[in-house]
Amino acid sequence: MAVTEDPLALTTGDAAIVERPLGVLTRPQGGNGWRDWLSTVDHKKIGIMYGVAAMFFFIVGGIEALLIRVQLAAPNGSVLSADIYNQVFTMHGVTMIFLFIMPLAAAFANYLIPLQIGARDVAFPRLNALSFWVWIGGAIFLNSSWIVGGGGADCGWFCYSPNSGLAFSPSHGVDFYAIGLLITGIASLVSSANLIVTVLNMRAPGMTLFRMPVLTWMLLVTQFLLLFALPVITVALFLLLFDRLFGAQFFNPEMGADPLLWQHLFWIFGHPEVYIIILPSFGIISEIIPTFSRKPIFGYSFMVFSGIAIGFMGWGVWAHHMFVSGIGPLSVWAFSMSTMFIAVPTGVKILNWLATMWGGKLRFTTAMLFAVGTVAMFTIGGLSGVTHALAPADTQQTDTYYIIAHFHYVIFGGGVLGLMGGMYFWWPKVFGHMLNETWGKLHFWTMLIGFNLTFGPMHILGLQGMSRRIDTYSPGFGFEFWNLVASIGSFVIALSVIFFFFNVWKSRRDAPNLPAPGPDPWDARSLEWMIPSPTPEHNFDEIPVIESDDEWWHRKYGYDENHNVVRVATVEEVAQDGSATGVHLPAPSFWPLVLAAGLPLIGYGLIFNLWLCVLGGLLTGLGMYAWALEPVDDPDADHDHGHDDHHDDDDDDTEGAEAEMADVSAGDEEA
Amino acid sequence: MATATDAAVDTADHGHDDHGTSTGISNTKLAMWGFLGSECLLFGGLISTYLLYKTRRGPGPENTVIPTDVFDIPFTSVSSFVLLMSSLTMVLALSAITRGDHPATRAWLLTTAMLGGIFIGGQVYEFTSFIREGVGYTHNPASSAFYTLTGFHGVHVSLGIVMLMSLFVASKQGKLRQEHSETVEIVGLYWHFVDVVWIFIFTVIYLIPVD
Amino acid sequence: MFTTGFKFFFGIGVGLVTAAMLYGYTSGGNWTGPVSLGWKEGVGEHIGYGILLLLGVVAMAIACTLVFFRDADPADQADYMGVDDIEPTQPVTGSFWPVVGAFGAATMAVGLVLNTAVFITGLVIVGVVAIEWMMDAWSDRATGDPEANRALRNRIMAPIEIPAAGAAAVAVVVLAASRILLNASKNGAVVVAGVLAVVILGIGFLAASDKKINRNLVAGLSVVLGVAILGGGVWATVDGEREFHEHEPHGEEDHADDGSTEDDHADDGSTEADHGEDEE
Amino acid sequence: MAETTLVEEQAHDHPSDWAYVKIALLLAAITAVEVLTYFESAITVFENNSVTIASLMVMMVVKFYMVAMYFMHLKHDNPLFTRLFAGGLALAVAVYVIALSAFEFWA
Repeated sequence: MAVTEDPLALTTGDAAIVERPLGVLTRPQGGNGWRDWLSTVDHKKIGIMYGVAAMFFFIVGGIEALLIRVQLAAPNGSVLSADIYNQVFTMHGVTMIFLFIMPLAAAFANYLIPLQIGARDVAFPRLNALSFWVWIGGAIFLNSSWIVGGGGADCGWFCYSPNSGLAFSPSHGVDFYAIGLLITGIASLVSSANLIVTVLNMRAPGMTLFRMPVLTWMLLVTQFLLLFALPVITVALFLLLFDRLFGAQFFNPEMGADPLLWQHLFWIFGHPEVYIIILPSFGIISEIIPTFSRKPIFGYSFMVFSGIAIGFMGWGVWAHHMFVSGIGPLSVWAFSMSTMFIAVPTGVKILNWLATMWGGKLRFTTAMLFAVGTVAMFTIGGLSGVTHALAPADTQQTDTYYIIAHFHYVIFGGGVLGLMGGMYFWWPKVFGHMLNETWGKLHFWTMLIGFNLTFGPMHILGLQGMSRRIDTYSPGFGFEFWNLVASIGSFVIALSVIFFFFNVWKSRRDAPNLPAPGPDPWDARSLEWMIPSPTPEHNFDEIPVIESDDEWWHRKYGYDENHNVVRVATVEEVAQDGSATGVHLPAPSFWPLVLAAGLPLIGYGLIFNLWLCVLGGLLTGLGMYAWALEPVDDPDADHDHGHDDHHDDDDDDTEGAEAEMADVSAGDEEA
Repeated sequence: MATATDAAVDTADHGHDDHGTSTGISNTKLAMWGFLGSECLLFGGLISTYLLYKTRRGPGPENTVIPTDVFDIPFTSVSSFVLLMSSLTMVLALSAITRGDHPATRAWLLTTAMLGGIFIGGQVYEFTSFIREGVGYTHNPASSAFYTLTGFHGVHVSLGIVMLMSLFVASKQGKLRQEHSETVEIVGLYWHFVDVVWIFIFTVIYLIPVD
Repeated sequence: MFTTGFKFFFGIGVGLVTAAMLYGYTSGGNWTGPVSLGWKEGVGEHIGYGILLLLGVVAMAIACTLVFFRDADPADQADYMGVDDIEPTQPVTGSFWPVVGAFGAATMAVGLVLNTAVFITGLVIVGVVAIEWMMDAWSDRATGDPEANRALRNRIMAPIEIPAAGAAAVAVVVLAASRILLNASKNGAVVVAGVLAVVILGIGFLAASDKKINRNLVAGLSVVLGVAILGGGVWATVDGEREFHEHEPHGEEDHADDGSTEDDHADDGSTEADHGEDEE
Repeated sequence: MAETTLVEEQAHDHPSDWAYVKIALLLAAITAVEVLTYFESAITVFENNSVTIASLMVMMVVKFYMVAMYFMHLKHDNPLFTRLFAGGLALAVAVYVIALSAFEFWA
């Protein structure tokens, strides 16, 4: 939004005298400077910030993974002490799940949901900003335990009691784990409510639920899972925290408590969490595969309903993580059955992707390679998962590397590969230039090979009996060779990630010399491709009226009398040019950031000094009330324009806006 | 908990879409109901924890007293009655503001907040007397679970009171106009939810006899 | 460049941080502790050190904010307008803060003699007065426009004042009510809570009914109720809690006791001994 | 704003103040009966534990239902709200009942 000519929020005075009486405290006015990133409520900027932060934590978690693999490359490894090793693998898991995959999926959700349903923004733009800032506060808090907490959490990512108790984990690591996850949980909860309302309420005219792209559907299911699963982990984390901080007796068997309670609460959350991780990736490849097969998705409604079915059934299988914990034969039987059933909708999805590709004109772009890779790798992970549903087999596999192999095939093979594909697919939409395909393919193949080298051998190691979470092993058990292979593989993955970042840098550098990608570089099918790349701030010039699923495709293509697909319009004819005026956008605000800043302070206060809680609480309260008292729409933004619906977008004049802002501040300083 | 207030204070956000919503219902209300659905799982977890632990006594003489030993049912009944009546006054506040009757709105908001205050005062009394009677927070799983569950509920009520008082002040300053009745409704939904949770707790935790 | 406001706050900040260091050292720390923010341990008394340090940092942050953002800085404004100083827009009269501040100071003094709680109450009052007074003084001359000044002040202070006032009002009710209940007998508490609720409900119904005659009645009743709760609370605090009996350690299953049954089993208890027991 | 007018329209369907008072009186009456179960001697049927528990659960559900339907307006509001809330509630009951069953809580 442009900086308005009238800088003053308070209109009663003589403008010449009361030049910007509030500098930083005045409402931010938009543009592209640092203030605007801190105060933005634009779902696209927030999505980008989620993505950047997630990739940062991918590196952090990746370094932790490499440390693990270096330690285990050879018998009697001595790179890490047993204690540090415990911290590293715990933080690797926590970082990758809560600080990498979930926020990266959130990046896609934030950026794409409004575009795919034809909306200008999410339902609550300021709450959206709040989610991001709370999440990043929690993420920083969680990792700050390395510095101020005497080391990371050391209880494994699921932090079973009694390992999580003060007796076995006396450092502050577990406190940071609990509070950090509570804070990120608040972020995800707010975000899920926001996105659910967005999908239900903000759809363009004609965009019925069953015309929504599969990605939007999968993200919607994910948000429902988050909405209902997070309170469960919240309870568990509070109980753990009260045990540790205030001496409560929730998990202390000596006092008559039952440590299994933690396992139940954790996995009631934990299993839906698996689908929270995997469903966005399923959605992404459900967009990529039809596009590059030049066919509509096979069995759209089966796709959607199997996603919903996974969402429901995901609630009934949690105890398969606990077959060896002594939950009794009846429970084992019931959960074993339900676990086998959940393979059905997943299988439906895999068959549908294959059927979509069947007979299609396949184009193997990098995005498509990642999508196909996802299907293949996830199938392997899914099959090894079915072997866990068989309780007797699971009894043998529990706590071995076989489990590690399985869930990495699911989470990395199914989740991360899909998200990577999504990056290549939507990169031009977000940044206005393509990622280099050659480097992209190099990235894909090194990642795929590295991934299989790392995690394939772990199946064998697990069946040989190598137990997980051990910091080293003795020679002579037959573990040496495959561990070495896995460690080499992990560095191949690292190399592939370097290729990716190099590609990002190179593509950006080369972009000015290449033709612009235009609105629709892939000849794709959903609404986001009908608007310019990068997306203008107001998204759609005019909200499209939707008449069918794959609306954008049908605007480009029709059928001749022989029912052959024919092109009826060029992209230029039907795409929007992003030149709208008169679009009304929500005003930016600093208060979400202020509110979010209070939460980590409360966290530090709980651990170190309760006075900090007071300060954090005040900051949070101030943020909340200032937010509530601040009108959603900046009254002054409209000052000159007289009516509400004026245009304040400014892709072309952001530079002008920045210059203007610079002027204002320079003026302040010189005066 | 933060989210409850956010949802409530963010009510103004609903005015964004000039073309109305796809389902024809308010964004804020939808978000609030989603949040309340989510809260069911929060309180469900705490209640289940208590149910699991309600008769778990610790070893040693000082750890054996559990909350059910010292329940003061007559007092808790009065507390329940107070909270129930506050739900009535809350709904009357909403009814008043939809009519545009601001003095009545303020009267009901304040009454609701005061009844909430009496409820919390009663909870402070209950906790204090239980502790005096030997049920310490750290004594056994039953007491930890009891204080955590009812404490969470109490924190919810307290946040609700602060929201009610804020509405009261806003109304006093003339900022809570008739067209903002939805804000009152949202806070009301939260308040009734807290009441509904207490209806559950009162029956399942207090009244069902332990044997 | 460095405005008066900056110098003022930065000075306070430096003073407070120095005080924190000294305090951390003199209350039993070593030399490295206070300087490294307690990293290497060795800070004496943590809470005091923490508070002083926190306040110092906050003051410095305010100072920096002033320099970087020049929010409504009268000096800047004056420069901009080419005048020496911006006059306060209204005479600084009619402020209650000095009186309230004096009351707070007196409370502190009394508290020093009587007890800590009273002292802290005084400290809080003085703190509130300091903040409000400073904000008023600043906003009075922030710009040349009284209306704008008021809006400025409210924009910053309303988000703090509204919830604080609401929370304080409720805290008073909760505290007072719980003291009264703790002072009453077991059955008395039930009656007191019930009566209070019914009275509040009744006043609510009276106040909400549209008969104008009720106004004075309602106001009168509210005042009586307020005084009763507050006065009762103070009296109950001074008078103390009723005596509680520790429940005897659990020997065998026993449930649904309502207090009077306790004494019947008193003999199989063991910790009962160290508590005075007589209520009847 | 579309929602506001909608709320106003719906307001006409809402029960009157007097209806709310009647509902509250009924709720208070049910609460009174609930409390009576505690004083077992007051009503002889409540000497039987399973009868007591069954009737307590029924009364609780009735109270819960009435507050949700009338005070929270679910009866007069968009069914989507009911579905969302009931979804969370049903999920909570199902999941936690299963979890407690795994602890053999009901045995």
